[in-house]
Amino acid sequence: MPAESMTAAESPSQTAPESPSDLFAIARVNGESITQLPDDLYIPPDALRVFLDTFEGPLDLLLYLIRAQNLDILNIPVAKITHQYLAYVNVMQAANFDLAAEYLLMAAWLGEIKSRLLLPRPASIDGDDELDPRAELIRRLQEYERFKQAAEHIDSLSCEGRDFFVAHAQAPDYQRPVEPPRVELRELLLALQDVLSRADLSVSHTVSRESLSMRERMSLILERLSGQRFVPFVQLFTVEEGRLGVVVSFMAILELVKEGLIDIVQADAGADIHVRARVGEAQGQALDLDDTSDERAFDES
Amino acid sequence: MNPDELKQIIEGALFAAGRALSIEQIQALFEEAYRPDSASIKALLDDLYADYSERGVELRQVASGWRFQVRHDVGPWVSKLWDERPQRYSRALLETLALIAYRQPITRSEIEDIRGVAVSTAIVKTLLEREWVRVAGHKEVPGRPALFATTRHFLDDFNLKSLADLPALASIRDLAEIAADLEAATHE
Amino acid sequence: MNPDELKQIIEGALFAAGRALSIEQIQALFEEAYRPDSASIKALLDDLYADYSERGVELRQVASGWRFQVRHDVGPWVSKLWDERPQRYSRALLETLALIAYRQPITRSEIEDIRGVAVSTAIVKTLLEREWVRVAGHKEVPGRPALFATTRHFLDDFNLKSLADLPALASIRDLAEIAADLEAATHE
Repeated sequence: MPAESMTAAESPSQTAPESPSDLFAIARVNGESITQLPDDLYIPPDALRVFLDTFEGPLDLLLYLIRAQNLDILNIPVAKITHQYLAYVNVMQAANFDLAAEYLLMAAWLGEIKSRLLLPRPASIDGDDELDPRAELIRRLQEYERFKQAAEHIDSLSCEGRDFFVAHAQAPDYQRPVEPPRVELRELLLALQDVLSRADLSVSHTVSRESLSMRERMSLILERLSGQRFVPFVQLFTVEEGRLGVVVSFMAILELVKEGLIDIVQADAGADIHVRARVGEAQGQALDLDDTSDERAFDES
Repeated sequence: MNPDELKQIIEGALFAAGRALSIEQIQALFEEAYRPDSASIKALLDDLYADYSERGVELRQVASGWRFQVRHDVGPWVSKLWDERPQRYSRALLETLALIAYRQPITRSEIEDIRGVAVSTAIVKTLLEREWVRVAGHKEVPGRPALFATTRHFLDDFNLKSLADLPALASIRDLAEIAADLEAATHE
Repeated sequence: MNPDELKQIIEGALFAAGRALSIEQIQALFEEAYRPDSASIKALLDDLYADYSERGVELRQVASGWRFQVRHDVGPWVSKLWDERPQRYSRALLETLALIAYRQPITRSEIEDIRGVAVSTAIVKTLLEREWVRVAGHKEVPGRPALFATTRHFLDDFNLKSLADLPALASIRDLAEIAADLEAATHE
């Protein structure tokens, strides 16, 4: 610890601490331990806080000291700077601030540089001089200073919301129709493959190419029957489709009958046959849209 | 300060605010000694209104004052700025649609039997709204459940002439191959 | 669509966005079939620039595209719209930002090495929230620390077209030179 240390707390005590309270003493005045800063201290604690906040760290404090002394950064008198630096650190400590570890580290580093400068340097064998211990400190100071300047420059730039403003106007209240997702047939088939592999359909649910067109025809016939009560049987066939089309329609009608979806009515033998969809007492109540199944229509992505 | 400078300040303030400013709020921008009276501000607002009569934004008076707003008829383009990324349909929806396509007419509980899980209302609703699926009738069993079938719109959207163009289920073994064929066919 | 309508759409979009739009972003407002080429859009932007040469707002090109901003010389009046004086940023934040701007990509501990003091989490958070800084990746060292870089938004907010618009860092004398000087000094 340097002899020039400026506060009483850091100067080597002549006497060993006598009571536990001495351990927390920041000064001894007339043999009495002072553990709290007097309120009328000429530097109010708040001012010290401001002082500490003024520096952005140990390098910033060192730069300040060097500048305050108008010293050449390349020729720092390490001993002098070390003493001043420690004096500041001691002032901060005396004010009970939690000293950032960085400041103490810097103090230790300065001490190390000073001690190495005091020691005689061993003559080099290979002609490679040992680097001056101050060189690394200078490099870091220079490096820090250039970014400190860069920061000042950025602060001087005009900044949006402070120095200039982006112009904007109320957006139009136009509601864009939401584009529904596009689906490729490939996706549909992949989905189907999943169902098929889950529910082994090979036995009970085999659907062939033919039955698919029959299924389509079943839907079409149901649709045609939905509006009217009775439709003449013959109107369900389109002659232009040819034999195959007629067969498909016929099979579709038979399947609809089998599934109980339509009724075929003939008033008398030889009379026209009529077909109608089976109509219950109420329409549409089966499309129950009130359940709370949690399966989603959309992926969350 | 001349009227042109005054107008530029009002114009800049209205655009910087991005909301309506009242005449009092505009007056408050100026030191008291140089504060224009409300009549001059009103006159300059009228000027600005005329300046922007043929532009993509317009000056409008609303309850709380004057504001610039984007002209309504460019809305369809401008609103694209906030387009959300298109969503994707869930696997559950695609499975339901595939089953309706292959097994129509089919009830919801029949779909559930095959899929092994319940079909949510949201999915049915989405398919109906998308007009890929319609209610083709009701099955005469207790509850009269709706029978779902695909629509012409579904065929159009999937580039199919008829359901018969869908690959037969029996042949869905090498699906990747089929999908590739289909893609080649639709891109011809 | 005639050029006047096109210009109104671009104008409306720029004002509605309230941020810079690139030519690609402007093109994306139009359906593919009616999409103007970038040269036509550039020509209309030049038109708009001229239209606004005498107004309270001006069209400016910044890093991420074109935007309307309030003319600089009406700024003092316009800033009165907001009661609080716009905040000044702390030196700690500005130094951190400077290091990220000049040394990107850079980790937090590399910043701390140069500044000689810890970088607070609050500062990093502020920079990320302001969208001036983003995590550009992770350094492949133990702990995989985040690598920070500046954003286009940072350039926009400081009216820079590119990082090259920042002034060059002060020169630093190299170590050998310093060592030689020191050598000379200590042997005097």
